Amino acid sequence: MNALTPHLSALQIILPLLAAPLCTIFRLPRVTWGIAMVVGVLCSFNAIAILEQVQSSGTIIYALGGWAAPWGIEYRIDDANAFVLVIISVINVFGILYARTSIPAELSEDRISWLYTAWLLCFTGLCGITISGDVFNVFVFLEISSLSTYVLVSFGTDKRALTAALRYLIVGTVAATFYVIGIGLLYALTGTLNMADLAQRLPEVTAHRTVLVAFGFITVGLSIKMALFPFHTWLPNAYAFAPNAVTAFLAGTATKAAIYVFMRLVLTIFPAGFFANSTIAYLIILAVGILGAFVASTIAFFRQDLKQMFAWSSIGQIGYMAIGLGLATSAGVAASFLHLFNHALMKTAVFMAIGCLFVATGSTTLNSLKNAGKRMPWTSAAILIGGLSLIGIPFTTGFVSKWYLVTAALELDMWWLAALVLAGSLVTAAYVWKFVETAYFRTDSNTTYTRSEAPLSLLIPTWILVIANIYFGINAQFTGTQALRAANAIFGFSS
Amino acid sequence: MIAATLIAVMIGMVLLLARAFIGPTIFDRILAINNFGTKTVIVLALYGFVTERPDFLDIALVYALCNFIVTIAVLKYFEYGDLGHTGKQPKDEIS
Amino acid sequence: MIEIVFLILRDVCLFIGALFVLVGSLGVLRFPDFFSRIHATGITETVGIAFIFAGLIVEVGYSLTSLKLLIILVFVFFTSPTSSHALAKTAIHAGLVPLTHKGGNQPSN
Amino acid sequence: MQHHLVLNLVAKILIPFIILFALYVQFHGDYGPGGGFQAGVIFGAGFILYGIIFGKDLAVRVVPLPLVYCMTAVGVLLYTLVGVAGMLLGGEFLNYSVLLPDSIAGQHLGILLIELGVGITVASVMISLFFSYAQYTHRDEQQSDNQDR
Amino acid sequence: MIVNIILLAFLLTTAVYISRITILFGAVMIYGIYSLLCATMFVVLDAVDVAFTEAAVGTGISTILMLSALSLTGSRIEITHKRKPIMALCASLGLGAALLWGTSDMPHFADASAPANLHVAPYYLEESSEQIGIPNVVTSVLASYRGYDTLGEVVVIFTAGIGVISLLGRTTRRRED
Amino acid sequence: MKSTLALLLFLSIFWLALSGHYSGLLLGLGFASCLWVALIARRMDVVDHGGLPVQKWSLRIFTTFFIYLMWLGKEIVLSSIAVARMILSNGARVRPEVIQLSVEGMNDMEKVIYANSITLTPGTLTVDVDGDWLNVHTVRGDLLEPLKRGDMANRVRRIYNRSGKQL
Amino acid sequence: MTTFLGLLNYWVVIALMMTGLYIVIAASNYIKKIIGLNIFQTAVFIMYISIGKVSGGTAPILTGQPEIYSNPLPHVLILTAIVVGVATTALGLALIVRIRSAFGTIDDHDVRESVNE
Amino acid sequence: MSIAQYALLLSILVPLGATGPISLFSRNPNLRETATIAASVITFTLVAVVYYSVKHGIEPQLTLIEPFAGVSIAFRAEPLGMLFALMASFLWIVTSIYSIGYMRGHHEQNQTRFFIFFAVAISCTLGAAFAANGFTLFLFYEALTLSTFPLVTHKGDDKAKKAGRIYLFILLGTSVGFFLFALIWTWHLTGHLDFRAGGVFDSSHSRTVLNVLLVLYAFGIGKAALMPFHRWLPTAMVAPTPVSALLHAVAVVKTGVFAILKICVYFFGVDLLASLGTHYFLAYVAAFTIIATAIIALRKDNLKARLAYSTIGQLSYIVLGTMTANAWGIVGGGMHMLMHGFGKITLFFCAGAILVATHKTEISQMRGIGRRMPVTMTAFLIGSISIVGAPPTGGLWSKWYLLLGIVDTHEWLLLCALILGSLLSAIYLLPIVVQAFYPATDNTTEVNEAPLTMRIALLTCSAGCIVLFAVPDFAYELMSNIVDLGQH
Ligand code: NA
Ligand code: NA
Repeated sequence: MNALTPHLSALQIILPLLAAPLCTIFRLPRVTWGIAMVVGVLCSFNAIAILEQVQSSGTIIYALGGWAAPWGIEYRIDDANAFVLVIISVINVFGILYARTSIPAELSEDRISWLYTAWLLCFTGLCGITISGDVFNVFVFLEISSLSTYVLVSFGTDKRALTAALRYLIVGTVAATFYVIGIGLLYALTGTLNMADLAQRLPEVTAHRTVLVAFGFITVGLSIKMALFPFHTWLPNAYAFAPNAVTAFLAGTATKAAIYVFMRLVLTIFPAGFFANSTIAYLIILAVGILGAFVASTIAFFRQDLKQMFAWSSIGQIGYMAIGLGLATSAGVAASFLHLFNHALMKTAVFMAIGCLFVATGSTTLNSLKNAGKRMPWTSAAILIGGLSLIGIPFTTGFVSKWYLVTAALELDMWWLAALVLAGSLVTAAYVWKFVETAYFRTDSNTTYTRSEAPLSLLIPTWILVIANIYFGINAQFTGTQALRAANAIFGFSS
Repeated sequence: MIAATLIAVMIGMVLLLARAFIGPTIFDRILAINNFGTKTVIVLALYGFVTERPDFLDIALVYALCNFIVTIAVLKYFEYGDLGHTGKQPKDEIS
Repeated sequence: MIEIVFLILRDVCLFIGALFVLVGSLGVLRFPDFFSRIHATGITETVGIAFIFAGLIVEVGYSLTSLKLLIILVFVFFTSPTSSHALAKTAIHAGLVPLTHKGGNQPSN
Repeated sequence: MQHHLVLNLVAKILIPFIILFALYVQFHGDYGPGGGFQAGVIFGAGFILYGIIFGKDLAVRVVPLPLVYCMTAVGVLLYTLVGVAGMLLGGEFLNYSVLLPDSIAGQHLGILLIELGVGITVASVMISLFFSYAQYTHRDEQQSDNQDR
Repeated sequence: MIVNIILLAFLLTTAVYISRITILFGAVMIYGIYSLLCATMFVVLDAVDVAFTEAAVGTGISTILMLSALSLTGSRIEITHKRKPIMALCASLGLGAALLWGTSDMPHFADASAPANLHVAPYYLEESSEQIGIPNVVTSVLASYRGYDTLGEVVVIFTAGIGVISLLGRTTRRRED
Repeated sequence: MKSTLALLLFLSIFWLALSGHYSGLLLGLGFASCLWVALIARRMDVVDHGGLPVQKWSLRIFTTFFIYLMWLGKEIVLSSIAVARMILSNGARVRPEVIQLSVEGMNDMEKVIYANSITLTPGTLTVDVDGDWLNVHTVRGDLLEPLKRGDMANRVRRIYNRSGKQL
Repeated sequence: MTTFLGLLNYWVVIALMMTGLYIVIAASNYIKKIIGLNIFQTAVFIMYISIGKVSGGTAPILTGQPEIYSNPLPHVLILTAIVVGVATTALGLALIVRIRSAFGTIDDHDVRESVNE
Repeated sequence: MSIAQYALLLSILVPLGATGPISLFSRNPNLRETATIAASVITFTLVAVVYYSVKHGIEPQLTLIEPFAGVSIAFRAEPLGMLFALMASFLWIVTSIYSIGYMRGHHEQNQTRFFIFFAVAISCTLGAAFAANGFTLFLFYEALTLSTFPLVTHKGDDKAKKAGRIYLFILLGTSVGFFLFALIWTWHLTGHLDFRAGGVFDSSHSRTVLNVLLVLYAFGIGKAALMPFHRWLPTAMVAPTPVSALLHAVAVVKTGVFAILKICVYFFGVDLLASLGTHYFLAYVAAFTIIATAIIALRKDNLKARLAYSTIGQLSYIVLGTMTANAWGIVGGGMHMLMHGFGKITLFFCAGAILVATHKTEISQMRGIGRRMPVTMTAFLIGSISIVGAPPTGGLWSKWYLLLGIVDTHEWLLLCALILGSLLSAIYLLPIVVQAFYPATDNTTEVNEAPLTMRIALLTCSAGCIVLFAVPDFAYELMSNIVDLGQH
């Protein structure tokens, strides 16, 4: 174990990267699932070990190929990305655990191995994005995750999964290209691609208009990737038509990694003064976040399909994360990180529960939910708790997020923003309550209900997350501390 | 002289491009494009000499290769509407 | 002395080649129908490229580069008539009728 | 295009040379333009030419599909394992200097191997792309329109 | 320089032509030319490796793939629906304006003293032969200094491969509903 | 087998011509590559059935072939000039024609050489090889005269048929 | 004039990007969208390579003589980007083929109509 | 942990725990209702134990967890909460007894669900009553909203659902939009949310911010139904009568005014409050609410609707008392919470009894009903008097202290509003009774009372009104502990 200690960060990539091709070679569904599961668990422990290592001995710097940055590519893991890494890895494990029963319900035997290959690749990509200390390398791994996401989405049973995947592909590629343009311009000005090096060299060239344009391109590119309103168009259908396990996995991981990168680039690399003092820039992000939170939640209210509804909800929640980011203070970013964690927990749980519903009823529309409260109490309760968490009801993680976000806004005396954030909860409440009414109160007294609860193998991962959702809602010490540390790390590469 | 030849070939490319745009039939376009490819091979060979690094002829060779393969692919596409078609009989009608 | 001869030889080759390439290209633009245009492209792909490459070979003399130029030339000689032929064959098959002096028309796109 | 005598014969002559050219590109990436990726593409293109002219059924007989699928994975594995080897021999992931006692020789070996990995994956992906497209038929026109909106 | 300018003119012409053409097949073919021109452009800009790749990929594989797709989707499709391009026009003008504004401040083309050519790159050119020992610096950067990126690149290709296989391959027998 | 070995030889020459680096490693890799390609070629069945009809090849064929190429080169240049003049005269003298030429008695290789030679020569173009007939398109009738006379066909036949074999 | 020549490459690249993006958004046909995407990406490739060009330089393949070489780093980056591009194209086209199977069309407009979006 | 601490914790947990047996006995109504009543009695006993401790000067407290720095879930039995807890837990017993008769007599659906959520609501109410800080108060406040939602929509028809939506939207909306906002702001200013005698703010805090905060709290606590956030209460009338009793008398609205009282007393402190200025504004809003609702109530023919508007008005008395920002006003407010609880529950029980016995809901139909249901209508009379604030009912005392408080402010308009409001309440309540004892239009004279359990309950409550007239001391004592009466 000691011999591995310096290589933990590399292992996080190596393990899934070795596993993915193995899945192509051993093309038996069970075997591939097993591989994915084992690797998922190992990566989770690995990620936790990385987090511990970061906290005990500071930023991990790992020069790949033995070439020191800026000549080579390095991993640079501090509190911020270690935290995100843990989120992604842990959600991944639950996703795979859930997929074991969920996926065969939607996919034919012979396609399952491809799914797990793509899944592992997606996971690799997300980890790669998160731990990389090189902006171009981020692009490469962003594309690994994106391409595999397109594949994963296309596995959906509905034919609209195909169009969703294609539209995502087109938009996603434009986004990636924007990002590449942005870092290209930065490279033209500084001659480096290493994040730390960029952070050092950029202050010298901020006089160039090019920096601002680069900033714009990176922002737009990553906004698309993280589905920030109004660049969210790809997300609702992609989430709605992907296989349920995939939706759950993506909802908890994909946009999270993108948000992390966004924060890392926008707040770490650009000179401290550049962003915070560019009032307009951060006001735009704030405005976009607020607008997104409201508009997306409103649209969610009018959706008849649960997956669509909660996909739109994700866009709204990303808006909240953008708000925290737009505050550009450590409290604000901490709130974003916290919400990132919390949202991963709750959205994954909700989508898993929706998947349970699909397994039991074959549909995810609101209509199919009638009496679900009686027929499938556990499933409905999971969605309910997730929904309450989205609203920000006390005793759920969502409450903690809102608390931090409002505090961060108040810290800057932006009481109007705080009020808006809380008002946003009401819009959320509206669509969550639409679910509650259908599931619990649209009872048909004439029919008798047969209990048709989803299998335990689906409920267990779902409920672990639900319970975690409540646990971290009650005990926010751990997450709060981590988020604050992460935020501080974002504001500088100091360990 | 090499440079002049280079320019001459490029002027030829302009003419071909015009044909590729005009058409009128698809085959005119294919023809123009195929010939454009050949001219690009010439351009590359000449450019290597202009810049005094003529050792990159591999690229020209790749161009020639791709040009050929693509032309064949296009033709197969036209004849069968399917690149992997095995049948001895071409497709009767072009849809 | 010999160098000047080679230089002249090179330039002449290149000049002829360039001329043929230009004329061939012009032909592609000027000739009335698809099949006659194939003939025009043939000029570029045979004499045009041959003279230009000959000029280049004269320039470098005996070396691997010459050999490579030769390989490309051979490759083009192999593939160019083949593609032209295949193109014509496919065009005929697609219903394109060669314009002959006896009459006949070509369907447009 | 087997009825196509000229094409048929010319292709038969050219294909081995195209493939050899691909391998040349593979192994001369150190000295000139080229490398594993380009080689893989050219190799794939040569094979695709074969598939186009002689049809996919013959092409499948040359390389069975499962093998191609495996090879896509083998390239990635090779690359990664070279990296891991560097790790096991005391360097960082993908550090080739430690592969051999002499660091430059190690670099050479590492580059050779990873380029090979790249070539294998790219070539087999190209081939499997071709096969995938070539074999596809619209067999599922009425595919799952069963979802209620 | 002249070659450079001519090529740029070519590129622009072909690109604009593609945006106007309504015959899909024509678009694919002209894209082949565009790609060829790009590759030539790369040679002119000293990026021989890139040119090599672009030639093989853009002209070769991409075109073949597009033809394959065309053949499977119905050949010679005339594009009938033209969406109102106002949105597109705005987006592309916005992009253009932003970039024009931004690049007007950039180090000039081919400027040897541009930061990009002074900071990391010289190290490769100076140290490569000693540290890696091969003449092609692009290869040494690609395979060694930034070998991790290349690993990612292979994985990308692998991903696309398994994606296409899973979407189109014969192994794909969809469920009968 | 013989043809495979011949192919291997050609491949090796090709490699050496391309490579330019004759270190042990690269030569070894080169030889392995050639061997492997030869094996693939066998597997693809592109060696024996027409690909390289090497049984009939001999040194003499090389010389006859070379002589043929010289002659073909001359023809090509001559007809190029003719076509070029047509182009420069604004295509006024373009009088396209299609005729059929008999290739009876030629083997596949000869047919292909003949057809491609016709196509290589500007002004004439093999449109189709249909059994024992070639459909040839010309841009102007008089360019077909040498073909009608059978000059080229005879020369193509001579590459192989000196030995008197007729397949 | 120096400004003109010094920025011409970038300007043309920008024009190419604009064209590409325009096609991506304006085209209704999926294959054409993909072509537009490719044009857009290729334009970015040229931008990078232009950034790395050094006047009087040659390809960064060491000849042993003292020479000016162009910057190899953008080349490496773009090699990767090209690969990513072709991977995306391949996947996109495969999706298009499947869409044709499922919807009977590869036109975004028709697809939207058929599902009443 | 002391016995009082245990009692405090258990008083919250017992109702919650009772849901287990209740749901277990869903097939056996007798056992189920026995469980309910047993739980309510035990709870009241526990609260009494806590009261005993408080009375002897020991305020039991305990902290459970601390999710954020300075923010914990903690309980403390201080006098104001004690008063509220006593009232709520006692009224639960009565309501449970009443519910048995009502639910059976009215053949309601989903009775088990009703009893379960009722118990949960009581648990939340007690949690709020014993909350030691704003955070805990908020938690139970929200939980109460959610747990009463199924009760409001109990009928399950469209009207009920619409009512439920309005109920949730206003209560959640105000609480999240204003209340939580104000809490976080408070936390941001002070670093904690503990209720402290004399308040947590001091002169270092900006006056403007404090004014804004006060307004946010006042409107954020939507359960206090201060206009314009009162709409939920009348619409929630679709719920079964015991639920209305719960809403109007026991738990929901009382939690609202209780929260306002508590926040004014323990966050702002009386002195600070008096110096803010906004409290006058809020007092006028309350006064306006009193008059406006009284006028609306007059025009309502539906009995429950009239009672609902009456409730809104009466709640505003409490708010008004609080916003006088002096000791008398606050004492009056606290006591009015208790008095109105007893009075209003009597009235609702009566309305329910009338409904069960005669299926009548409109006041115009109730002519002569007193002859058929003399017990019920007598109780109704007592309840009405208590609401008006006349002897011999407890309502007198609370109105009296409110009057004192208002007089202290020298705001004569407020005084007029108080008096006018009482007058109007007499006008809209008493004629019902008078009319009821008129000869009925159909001349039926046979006595046809509601089920026994219902009668027991409403008699108990009306008796309570009178008892409170006789022994208001305990309430006064409790209230006087939290404000310094000496200064006046
Ligand atoms: Na290379
Ligand atoms: Na010809």
